Amino acid sequence: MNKQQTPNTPTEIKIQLPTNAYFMSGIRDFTLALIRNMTDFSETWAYRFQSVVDELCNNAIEHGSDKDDKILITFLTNPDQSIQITVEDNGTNPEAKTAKEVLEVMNKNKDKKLTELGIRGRGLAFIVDKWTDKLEVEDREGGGLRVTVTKNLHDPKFQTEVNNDPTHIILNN
Amino acid sequence: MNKQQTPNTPTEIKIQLPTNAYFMSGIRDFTLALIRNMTDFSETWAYRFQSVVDELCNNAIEHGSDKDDKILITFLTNPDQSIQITVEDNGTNPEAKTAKEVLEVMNKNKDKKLTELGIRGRGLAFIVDKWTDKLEVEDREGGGLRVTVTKNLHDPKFQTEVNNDPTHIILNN
Amino acid sequence: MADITYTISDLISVQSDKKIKLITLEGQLDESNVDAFAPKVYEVIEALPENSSLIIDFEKVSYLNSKSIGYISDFFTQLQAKNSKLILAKPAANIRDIFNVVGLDQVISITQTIEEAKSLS
Amino acid sequence: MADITYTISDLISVQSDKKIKLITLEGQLDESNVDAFAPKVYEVIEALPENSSLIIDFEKVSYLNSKSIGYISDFFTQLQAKNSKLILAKPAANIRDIFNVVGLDQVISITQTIEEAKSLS
Ligand SMILES: Nc1ncnc2c1ncn2[C@@H]1O[C@H](COP(=O)(O)OP(=O)(O)O)[C@@H](O)[C@H]1O
Ligand SMILES: Nc1ncnc2c1ncn2[C@@H]1O[C@H](COP(=O)(O)OP(=O)(O)O)[C@@H](O)[C@H]1O
Repeated sequence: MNKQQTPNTPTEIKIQLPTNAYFMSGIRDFTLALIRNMTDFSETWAYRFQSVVDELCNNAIEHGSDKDDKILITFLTNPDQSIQITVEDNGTNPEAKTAKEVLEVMNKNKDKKLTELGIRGRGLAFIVDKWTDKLEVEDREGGGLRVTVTKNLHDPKFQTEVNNDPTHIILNN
Repeated sequence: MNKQQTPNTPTEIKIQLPTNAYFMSGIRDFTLALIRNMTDFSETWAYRFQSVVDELCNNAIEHGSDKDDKILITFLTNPDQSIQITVEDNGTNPEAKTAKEVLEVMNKNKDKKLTELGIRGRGLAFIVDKWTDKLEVEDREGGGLRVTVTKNLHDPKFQTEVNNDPTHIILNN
Repeated sequence: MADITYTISDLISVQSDKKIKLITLEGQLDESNVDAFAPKVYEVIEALPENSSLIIDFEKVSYLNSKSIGYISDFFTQLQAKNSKLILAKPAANIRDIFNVVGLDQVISITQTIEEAKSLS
Repeated sequence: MADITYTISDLISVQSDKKIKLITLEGQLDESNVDAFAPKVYEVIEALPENSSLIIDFEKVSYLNSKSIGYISDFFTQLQAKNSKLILAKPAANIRDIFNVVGLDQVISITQTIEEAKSLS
């Protein structure tokens, strides 16, 4: 693999971020550029992952962390195959829930109608879960949660909108 | 500090990246968003840091690393004061130079006229050095280089163009 | 921090007794700003008489999160309680995609143009 | 990977004997694509007769790195050797800023419009 070429091996990018929602617009921009540039996912999916990452990070910051903590975001891409995103927090928020509790809340929210929920409770059940093929929530050894989502490129749901983005033409004459 | 507010303490963001120039457009987007959103630096400086980060990372990838390695980028912002960017590589490229050698090359290039240089040799001497107040190159203990640049917000060079960017209006009616 | 700017204006209605407010948004709505923004909309809703309409123009909104969806859904409920309507106009493809995935399109009118939004008012 | 697209066209010159080529760029020039892009420009330069001009339109370029500056400076040298000119047209503020910091503006003509670039040809 040449350092200028499309990566054809799994690649991992890690971002450690202070627990402040202030930085999320930068992370969203990065996510959009990452999906556009390093995967075969369409523009539609680049935007969807932007939402998935934003929701997971906001949860880790707000529900999982105290104010002067850090969260860790890991992007793992398997070219032509899948993207996996992991968000980890340290559970320093005194009210932080366990993995089991989070999954319970999410599953309960899934059954609710849009207007049955208050302002909150839509992130995992209505966005993250619907736009990923696999969603895992685990308790971390040292405390806190690890939320891992995976989306496969060759998923039936996805096939309908494979790369019809005409703006990505390289070196055309 | 509330998790939604402007950070008023030093904040650190770390990004670990595979050694592939392919990812740099995402890092550039992230840098632009970061400077715009978390510092008082003007739009002009947001673009300048984009260049500084891109040049430092490309050096770490191309000159400092082997192909399946990683580099580490650290952004450290001191609100209202300064931004510091550190790029570290592992020196796994067989031809990687020492800190002393890199500084020598840079200083030699500084004295050259634009057209006296070939295609290369402008990154550190003509861009990074000119757009930062402090540039440090150190040998890392385990091998490789650590390049650290600092730019102060209240620098005389900067005063002429403080925040005249009219697009950043928040919640105006 | 994400930036959101908004403009509030009155639209002329064909039925002279019907009040139509238009809120035009520009920017991004996320965790860093949505709690500061929402009260501005609640103020508008509060000041509206019964049988009014509120059109929110999303054309220049490039991002919104799940909490924003929560607020929009609550704006809808509050307007309904006043026999009033909420219409979401001109969302870009990615915003429309978010409206759809959470099922907002099943409950709230979404239009491609302001004219269309007015005609639903 | 950064995307760069380019279009090559001929401009009509007032002096009928003078050839003016225009290369219009759109996108970003960085380490991931500049080595693949530069040969296309060298081809154009090679095919040009003596006393020609090459105008590169940067209006839609949003980023370029130091190696791209290296290539532009080399394009200039190669054109000079052919008694020909290089003119960089319409750079956005951030691109102009890069041209200036490396001193490109001291050596190569930079214009605000294509008309101005033609008049310098
Ligand atoms: N990282 C986390 N740490 C602790 N609790 C979490 C975490 N992520 C989610 N939760 C819990 O799961 C609930 C549902 O999350 P979500 O669907 O994103 O909605 P919201 O964040 O709007 O409440 C949250 O209210 C919170 O109690
Ligand atoms: N991280 C690094 N590791 C090893 N050598 C480096 C590193 N960064 C810079 N160098 C050396 O310093 C030289 C000057 O760098 P620079 O001014 O950026 O120009 P260029 O990268 O175009 O050669 C490089 O050619 C390289 O030999």
